[in-house]
Amino acid sequence: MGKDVFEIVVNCVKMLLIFLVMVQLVPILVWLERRVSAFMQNRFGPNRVGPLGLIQLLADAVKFLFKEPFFPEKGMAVMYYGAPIMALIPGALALAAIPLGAPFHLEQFTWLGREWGPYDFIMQGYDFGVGIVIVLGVSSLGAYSLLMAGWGSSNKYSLLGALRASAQMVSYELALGLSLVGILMVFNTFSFYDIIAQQTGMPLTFNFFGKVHSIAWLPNWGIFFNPLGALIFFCASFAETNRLPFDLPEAEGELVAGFHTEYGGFALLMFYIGEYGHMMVASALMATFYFGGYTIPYVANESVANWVSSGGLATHPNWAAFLTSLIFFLVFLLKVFLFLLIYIWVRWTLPRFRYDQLMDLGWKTMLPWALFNTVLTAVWLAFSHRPV
Amino acid sequence: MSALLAFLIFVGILAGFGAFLIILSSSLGPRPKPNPAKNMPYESGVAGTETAESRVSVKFYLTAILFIIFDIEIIFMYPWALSFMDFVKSGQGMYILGAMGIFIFLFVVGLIWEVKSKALDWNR
Amino acid sequence: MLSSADFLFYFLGLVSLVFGLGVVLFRNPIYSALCLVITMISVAGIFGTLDAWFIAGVQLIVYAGAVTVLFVMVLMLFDLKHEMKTFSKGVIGNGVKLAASGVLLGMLGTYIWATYATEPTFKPLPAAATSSIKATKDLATSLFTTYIFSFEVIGILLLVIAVGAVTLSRITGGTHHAD
Amino acid sequence: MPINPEAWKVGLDHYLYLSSLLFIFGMLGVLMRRNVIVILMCIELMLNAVNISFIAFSRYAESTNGQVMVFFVMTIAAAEAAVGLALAVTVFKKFKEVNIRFFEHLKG
Repeated sequence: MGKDVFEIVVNCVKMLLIFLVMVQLVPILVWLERRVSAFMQNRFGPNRVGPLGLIQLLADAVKFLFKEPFFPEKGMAVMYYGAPIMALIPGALALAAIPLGAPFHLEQFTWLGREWGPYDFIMQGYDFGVGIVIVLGVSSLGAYSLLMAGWGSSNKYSLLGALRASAQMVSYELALGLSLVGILMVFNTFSFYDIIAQQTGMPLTFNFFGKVHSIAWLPNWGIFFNPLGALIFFCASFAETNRLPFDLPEAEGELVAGFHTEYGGFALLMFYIGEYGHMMVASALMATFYFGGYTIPYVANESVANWVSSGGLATHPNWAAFLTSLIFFLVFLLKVFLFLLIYIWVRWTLPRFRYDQLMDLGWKTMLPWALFNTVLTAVWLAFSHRPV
Repeated sequence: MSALLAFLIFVGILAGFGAFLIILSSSLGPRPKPNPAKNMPYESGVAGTETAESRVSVKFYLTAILFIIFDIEIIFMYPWALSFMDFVKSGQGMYILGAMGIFIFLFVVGLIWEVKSKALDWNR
Repeated sequence: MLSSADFLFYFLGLVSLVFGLGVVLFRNPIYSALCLVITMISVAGIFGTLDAWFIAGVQLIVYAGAVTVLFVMVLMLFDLKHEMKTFSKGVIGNGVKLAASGVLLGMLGTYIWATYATEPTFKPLPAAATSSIKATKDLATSLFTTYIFSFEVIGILLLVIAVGAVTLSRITGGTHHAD
Repeated sequence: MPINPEAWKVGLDHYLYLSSLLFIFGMLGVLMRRNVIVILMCIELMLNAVNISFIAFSRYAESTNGQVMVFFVMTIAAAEAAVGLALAVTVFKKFKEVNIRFFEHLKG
């Protein structure tokens, strides 16, 4: 975790901050969802409690806390109470593995009468070299919270809902995994930092069958190298998070609320935190792979650093370094919010799939198209980067 | 190594936070007043006839089996994606394309057979 | 003092052994399936302590995220009320089995004790490869150069299983009814 | 003979002890349990123990052959689990009971 006390403390604080980012973003997202859906349906949405209804979510959370604790008759305690905890874990673990901002370097500085050596911090929970494989592995654990909830509440229909939801989540994981193979081939690396480094600054340049073309007015983002993969990844991530138009397991008549029918109080809220966590992970991956991560499209990272230090904002170079990575963090947050907005927007526009249509779409259209995209990228790369 | 330590500490924080929330929410509310009608699993008003473990359509496990098989084929594509450009740049582009072509051909044959054998059809 | 790498190994090893034993000892198969999930995750962690990050990720995706989900799903589909007795009966049979594993454990125990009573040949961990990306690239290139043949055989094997598992689940044969 | 105080420093043989212990637990499970699914789970446990020793040897011998071998062991293990469970389901459908004793009736 670090060489000396300062680094360990900062790493632990960073860990807590990332966890708080996820837990605090959920109320904002729920508020945003209710406001945006209200706006779309030409009504107001929560605006009574606090300015613009922002405190509404705090009121809901407190109300949820004081509900009567309910335990189904023949339910299994370990599974019933374990499911909400298991719902929290995969989303947060995956989010902490994705870089939220540029790493920054602190020179030697004196503080509290002691000399603190130079440090290198990354705006990220923990950095495994092969980031994407760990993120996919951890987010594939999400199916267990559904199965445990369905089985623990010993209700026949919630078990059916849980099986349907996990079968859907499992089969769309295939398309999710396969759609990333194309973009990984283009970037030729697994680590997030190399991927983002290859997408910074210069306008779009690509090698098409030997000749290098460059389009000045397009940024060098991943989506232009692999548009089909981006589309499949984004649609499959809808199904991963059980959001509309793929939320059939929670919507059918007799399934009522699917796997979390028997839950009330804060456990229900924890399932929502899990769902929004998966949504944030999918939007963060979308932004990192296809839209240049935390970098500003045409501006190289160094020019942002120079702008901050020259702008007189920060006197000490350490503060300048910290401020530049803060700017990158805000840019990344803006991109993630754009995708979250699209999630909410799609929820209130598209009708819901029937279950066999939903499974057919997953197995018979998304998977073949993702495979086609992989083969297409392979052939294009093989013929254009040939050593002539 | 320190990344793994951070990972485990984070799992500890999450599990602790979740358990704290569960304990808090079950201790704060009014004392649970068990009453038979409320404790029955919610079947939208209809009295449940059998317990949860009764017969449920066995179609789901077939999806899980096929998921495992195709997931492994995708896992084999990750190292291919990583070393693809190195092979192409060192002049072995056709070799790697051929090797993976056979693998993807088998993948497609398996997928087509699954579709044709109606293993994945949900008649509901 | 215990360095962080050693602590990680002992912690993950303990978790995987305890929950590995849980898989065997739990009467209700659903709880043993959940213990299997935790064992798989801790084994992925042990791969992490050995700097094999790509294999740890693949272990999480394949084992923890696919195979054990199939186990839990199939267990949920079965009617578990009248579960037969979980452990095999028969005094002689059990006696032989327990004796065999007792002998194995004994051999392992004496071996550990014998080596560590004298001077252990402690081989320090060699320096990790430059970066985990480079290590994964070496793995990938060796997979496609020296092991290309077995890679294709694995492709054929997966096709055979895809066909086999589906036809297996459709046979309605069987000669006798339940005795 | 006192145990050497330096023994707790983790070396290659610590990984081998862990993997052999896990293997013995898996073997015990396969021998003792009667439910087919739990037997398949214990086989997965034994295969994981083998994977740990593969990776430990590949790490200390600084070669990637061990990791490629783990790749193939994982494929075989997943294939074995898939086919084994398909068999178990057919037995369950036929005899409403999942017990290793019924497997010899499965012909045709």
